[in-house]
Amino acid sequence: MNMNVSIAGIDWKNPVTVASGTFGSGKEYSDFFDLSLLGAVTTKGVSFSPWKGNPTPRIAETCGGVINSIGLQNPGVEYFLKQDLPFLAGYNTNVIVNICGHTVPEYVEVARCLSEEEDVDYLELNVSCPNVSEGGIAFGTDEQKLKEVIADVKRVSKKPLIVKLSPNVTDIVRMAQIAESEGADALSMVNTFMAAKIDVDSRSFILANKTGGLSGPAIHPIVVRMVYETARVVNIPIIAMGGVMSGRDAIEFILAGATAVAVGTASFRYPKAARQVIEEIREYMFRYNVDDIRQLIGQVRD
Amino acid sequence: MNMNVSIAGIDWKNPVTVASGTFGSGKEYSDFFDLSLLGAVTTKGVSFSPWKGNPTPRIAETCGGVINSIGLQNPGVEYFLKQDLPFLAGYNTNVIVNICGHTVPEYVEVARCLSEEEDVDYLELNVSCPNVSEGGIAFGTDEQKLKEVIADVKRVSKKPLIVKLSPNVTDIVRMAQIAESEGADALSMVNTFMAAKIDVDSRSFILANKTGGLSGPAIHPIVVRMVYETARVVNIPIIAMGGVMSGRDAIEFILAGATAVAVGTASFRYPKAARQVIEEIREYMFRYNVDDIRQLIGQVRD
Amino acid sequence: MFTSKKDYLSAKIIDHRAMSENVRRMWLEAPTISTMAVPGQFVNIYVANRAKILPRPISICEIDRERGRISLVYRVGGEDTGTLEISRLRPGERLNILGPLGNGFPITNKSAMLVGGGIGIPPMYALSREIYEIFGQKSLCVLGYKGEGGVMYRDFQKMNNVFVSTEDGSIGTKGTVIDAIEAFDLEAEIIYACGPMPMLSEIKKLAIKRDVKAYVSLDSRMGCGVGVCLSCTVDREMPDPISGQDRVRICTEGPVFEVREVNI
Amino acid sequence: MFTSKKDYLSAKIIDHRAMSENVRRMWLEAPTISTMAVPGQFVNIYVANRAKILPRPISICEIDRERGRISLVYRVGGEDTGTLEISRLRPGERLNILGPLGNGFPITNKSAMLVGGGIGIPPMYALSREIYEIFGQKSLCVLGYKGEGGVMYRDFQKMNNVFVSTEDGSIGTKGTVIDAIEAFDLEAEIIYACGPMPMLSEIKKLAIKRDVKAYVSLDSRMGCGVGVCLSCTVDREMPDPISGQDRVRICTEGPVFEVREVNI
Ligand SMILES: Cc1cc2nc3c(=O)[nH]c(=O)nc-3n(C[C@H](O)[C@H](O)[C@H](O)COP(=O)(O)OP(=O)(O)OC[C@H]3O[C@@H](n4cnc5c(N)ncnc54)[C@H](O)[C@@H]3O)c2cc1C
Ligand SMILES: Cc1cc2nc3c(=O)[nH]c(=O)nc-3n(C[C@H](O)[C@H](O)[C@H](O)COP(=O)(O)OP(=O)(O)OC[C@H]3O[C@@H](n4cnc5c(N)ncnc54)[C@H](O)[C@@H]3O)c2cc1C
Ligand SMILES: Cc1cc2nc3c(=O)[nH]c(=O)nc-3n(C[C@H](O)[C@H](O)[C@H](O)COP(=O)(O)O)c2cc1C
Ligand SMILES: Cc1cc2nc3c(=O)[nH]c(=O)nc-3n(C[C@H](O)[C@H](O)[C@H](O)COP(=O)(O)O)c2cc1C
Ligand code: FES
Ligand code: FES
Repeated sequence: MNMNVSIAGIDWKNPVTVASGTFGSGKEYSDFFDLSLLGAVTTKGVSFSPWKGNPTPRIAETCGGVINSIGLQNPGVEYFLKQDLPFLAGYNTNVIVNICGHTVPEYVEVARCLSEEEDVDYLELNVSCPNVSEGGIAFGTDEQKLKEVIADVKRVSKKPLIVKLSPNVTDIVRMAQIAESEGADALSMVNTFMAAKIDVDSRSFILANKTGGLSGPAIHPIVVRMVYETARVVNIPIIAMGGVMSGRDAIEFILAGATAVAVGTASFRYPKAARQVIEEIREYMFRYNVDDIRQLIGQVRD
Repeated sequence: MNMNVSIAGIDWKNPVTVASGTFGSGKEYSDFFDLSLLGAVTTKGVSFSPWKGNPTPRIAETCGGVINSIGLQNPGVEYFLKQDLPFLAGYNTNVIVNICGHTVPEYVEVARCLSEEEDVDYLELNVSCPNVSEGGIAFGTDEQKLKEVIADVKRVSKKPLIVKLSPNVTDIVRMAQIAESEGADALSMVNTFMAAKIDVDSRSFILANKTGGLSGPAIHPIVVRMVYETARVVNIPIIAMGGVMSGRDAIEFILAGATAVAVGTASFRYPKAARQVIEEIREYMFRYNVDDIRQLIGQVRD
Repeated sequence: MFTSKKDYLSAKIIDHRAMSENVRRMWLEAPTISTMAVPGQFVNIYVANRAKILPRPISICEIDRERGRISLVYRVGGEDTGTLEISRLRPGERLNILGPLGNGFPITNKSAMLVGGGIGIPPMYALSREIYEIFGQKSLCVLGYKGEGGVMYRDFQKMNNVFVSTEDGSIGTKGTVIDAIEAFDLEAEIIYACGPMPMLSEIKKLAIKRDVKAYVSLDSRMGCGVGVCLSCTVDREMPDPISGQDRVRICTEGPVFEVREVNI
Repeated sequence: MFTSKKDYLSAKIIDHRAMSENVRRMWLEAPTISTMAVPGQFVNIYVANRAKILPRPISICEIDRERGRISLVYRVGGEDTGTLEISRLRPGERLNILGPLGNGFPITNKSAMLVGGGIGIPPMYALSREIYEIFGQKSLCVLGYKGEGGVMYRDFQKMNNVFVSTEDGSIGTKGTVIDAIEAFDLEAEIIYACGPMPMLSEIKKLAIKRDVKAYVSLDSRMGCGVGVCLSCTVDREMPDPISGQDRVRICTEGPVFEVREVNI
């Protein structure tokens, strides 16, 4: 049975990674299972200089969902290279480094640093960061800004570039096409949906930042639709994420056209969620006699 | 204790209506409670000529959500006026008639017919209908088309016009502003989110139409954010809908800035859901000594 | 004042046990429903978990009007299904239900053939009992199973002449219910059927060929079960002469239709 | 091979009962956790309902190492909360938990004052027992309640000198724990505290004024409980001398901090 997939010319032993920001730098969950079991590990967002993130509370629960406003707290790329990357390099898996910036030059700087590192396999461009030059509007919701940041990062990146799309747009297929034509080697779909929760007893937002990003099974059906629509028109592979809690959720994405999936919020509920998803995909393949996972990609009946 | 609100100059005895398409024409649920208890009744979508709707299956369940692709099956405005409206007129409540069309002239025709009717209190413009002249793209996701349909309907409508926004846009605040400037008297926020569900056993979409609209508690936090952002910039009242299952969900919308709320999918789970939401709002007001519901509108702490 | 003919209640579970590996029978205390219900009607079951919003429509299998109880026989789905959650409830616990819903089978004293396939078998049981109780008449019952271990076989035998088909041929005629009907040349003046859609289509052909009435109970994914959402509509063969409508709601005008009315 | 010091398990509920109207104590069979845990650590509880994704962090209240059990004392929230669902579980049923998490209180043989406010009281109980068992020493315990019917009061009295404050003055000193500390001029060489943030800020002031160490357990909304999500971070007073980090994770570097380390 083959679970191997290939993304931008690099082999994954199976189509499962973890979603940026839900797996720390990998250390913590390495207590629970062998990271070498994963197709790839995706790190939390790394920026050039350290970011403090948003005030707390930073997380809230909704029906089938989680809203977070971590605000990309991270100690910066230098710390990452010293403390986190060497740890990940010890595992037999691919390393996707998620990168963020407040301005295009910030993105470019961090991409340049990471490009020099042998142990980095891909850069994942998080375009949902607040664009400070444009008053906080995310790069990922503006066609022009999206083009610019991809083009500039692509120019310096020596690693395959995965562009992580924001779902908060009218036409995600168009954003995907822009990413493809600017040179993205793959797409991550999607980041979180802008949302808010109010505590009616105190009449205040639960998150200190008021709004945050919704993830979890609540969004899964919206993302299935987005992946399906996008996979039909782009020619680069899609890594799908949004509420993958089980192997079946992952298979839905793959049938819709994703080449791989990421397990995010599910890890908060069960530390071994990503490993379990891999096992459940294997069980599914076994039950239905699928001997190559690639036979499932995009194979939902039309 | 006052639960009265006023929308476009018409009084509602409380801020609760039902969401279009989830309450039929009112007859069915009138078996369960007195429709006169509602602030308003909202009918299913009415088009000029009869629409057949989409093939079945038309409904699917997701975690905290429901996807539907009814496709606006309805017997047309003539039937509505003969069979449904007289029934609703027998209740002491406001009647909001949800209207749809495949082309701008179709919208205009149905609006014109309904405008003549004394028993119609509002028209609610559903801009999520597939725009056949533009290849199925919904009116509500294209700024230019949105302007056009509102302006044209507004010209013939003798009733206050509620514009029901689609959430499938990058910037809903902008759509709301367009609606306001084209003369909308109120906003309904929001219609469903485009989504899909795949049955991994049969490898086919559950809905015959493949995609459909996601409603229910899964989307509530996204809509809370949209209502909050919009209420701060528009000066017309907002009727909020999306996953109101309880009085607390309704209060969240009101604190975020909605003047009223609609109960939709919740009725499928509990036929008296709308009545229960009214009771729970009343309990909340009682517990916190709120003697006028209007003291809560937009009052989330900033 | 607002007395609906549909009762929404939190019904106490009286008994709940497995009939086969993945089929369970549940007896519920539901006095009003048991008084009002007729065979072929169904109830909505609501899963306690708030994230599972839609009702599970389940046919009424037995109606014990004296003790105010109804039984439901249902198939337990796989991982993460609502019926799996329901299957874990124990006697004494409660379940929210709404019913009776839909129209039910029209009963006559004609000689009847009841055809059930798979999980379409339970609703035929209520019907066969009703026919027996009202007209003292045994029905011809044709039950189609996948293989051995099919449910309710013995229950039916008490008051019916029972024929069985199995896909694997382990008991009865190998093949479908239609194969059994043909093998034994079974005849009746009226047919009632519930089962998978291909079976119902075959019943339609048979009824037309034999020129007898056939009432079939249709399945559909449902949103509300009470007629408001239009999730469950099916094409009529001809528009309704009065309303002009060309689609009908399975939950309200059905689930039982004379086969010639609907486009199946 | 991958032996975590954190055990994820489906723990059997041994006992589960109300301590007051909305506070419950639950004993769980959790041998590995009971062996590893120290007072001040917590466990993640996962709600069975899949729509409630996040863990509920609950402090370990009692550790019965001999029988491999731990107890949790928790407040049951209102409508639709996870703790309400948890409160319905019966002995014999199981609950998914992960623990022990966090650092716990550092124990010394100094004379200790344990301050608990509201639902911050249970974790202090484990601590007071541990101090008593290890050093044979009674602690000064100051417990702050809303009013009468406060939980665990009697448990504490067995091995401690207990002082109580109530908001309504129904028992003990009227006011806060700080009022009780001042009223009775309570002194100790080390302070431990758990309770609402305003109380902890007051403890911080007191500790600085009196120049004693004070270890406080901080509350936070948590995403993971194991250090990956950064939901729970709090500002350090000074950046960590080694890593240079200016925020720490309550779930991992905490929940217990010496008050001078954190900006509260
Ligand atoms: C009128 C009527 C009577 C029925 N009577 C019976 C009966 O007596 N015994 C029995 O076992 N089954 C019966 N069914 C089918 C039963 O409703 C489904 O098997 C059940 O809803 C599946 O729910 P789940 O929780 O297992 O699946 P899930 O996958 O959790 O269901 C998700 C959603 O899909 C719907 N759904 C999934 N499969 C079906 C289906 N085959 N038909 C309709 N809805 C479906 C569910 O209602 C729910 O809304 C009947 C259906 C109808 C329409
Ligand atoms: C280290 C630590 C130890 C704790 N120990 C105890 C204890 O021993 N006993 C006890 O009763 N409580 C304790 N709490 C608080 C407890 O975690 C919350 O009361 C509980 O999570 C609320 O869950 P719910 O299901 O009632 O509320 P819901 O409203 O259903 O919770 C929704 C989400 O918000 C979170 N949440 C809500 N309120 C709080 C809060 N006050 N603190 C943290 N998260 C919250 C929940 O964890 C969940 O993720 C502790 C908290 C922490 C951080
Ligand atoms: C706590 C948290 C932190 C996240 N941080 C990042 C991040 O740093 N960079 C990024 O691109 N996405 C981030 N995300 C988004 C996830 O990577 C993922 O796109 C999203 O959560 C949807 O997947 P899920 O539903 O499986 O969690 C974060 C999500 C969560 C819940
Ligand atoms: C079955 C169904 C049918 C609907 N039909 C209509 C419709 O005819 N016109 C319309 O504007 N919205 C329609 N909607 C959208 C609802 O009115 C509402 O905007 C949406 O469901 C969100 O609210 P809820 O989560 O409370 O259901 C429909 C929704 C459902 C579930
Ligand atoms: S299920 Fe809603 S109309 Fe039939
Ligand atoms: S709760 Fe996730 S890092 Fe602390």
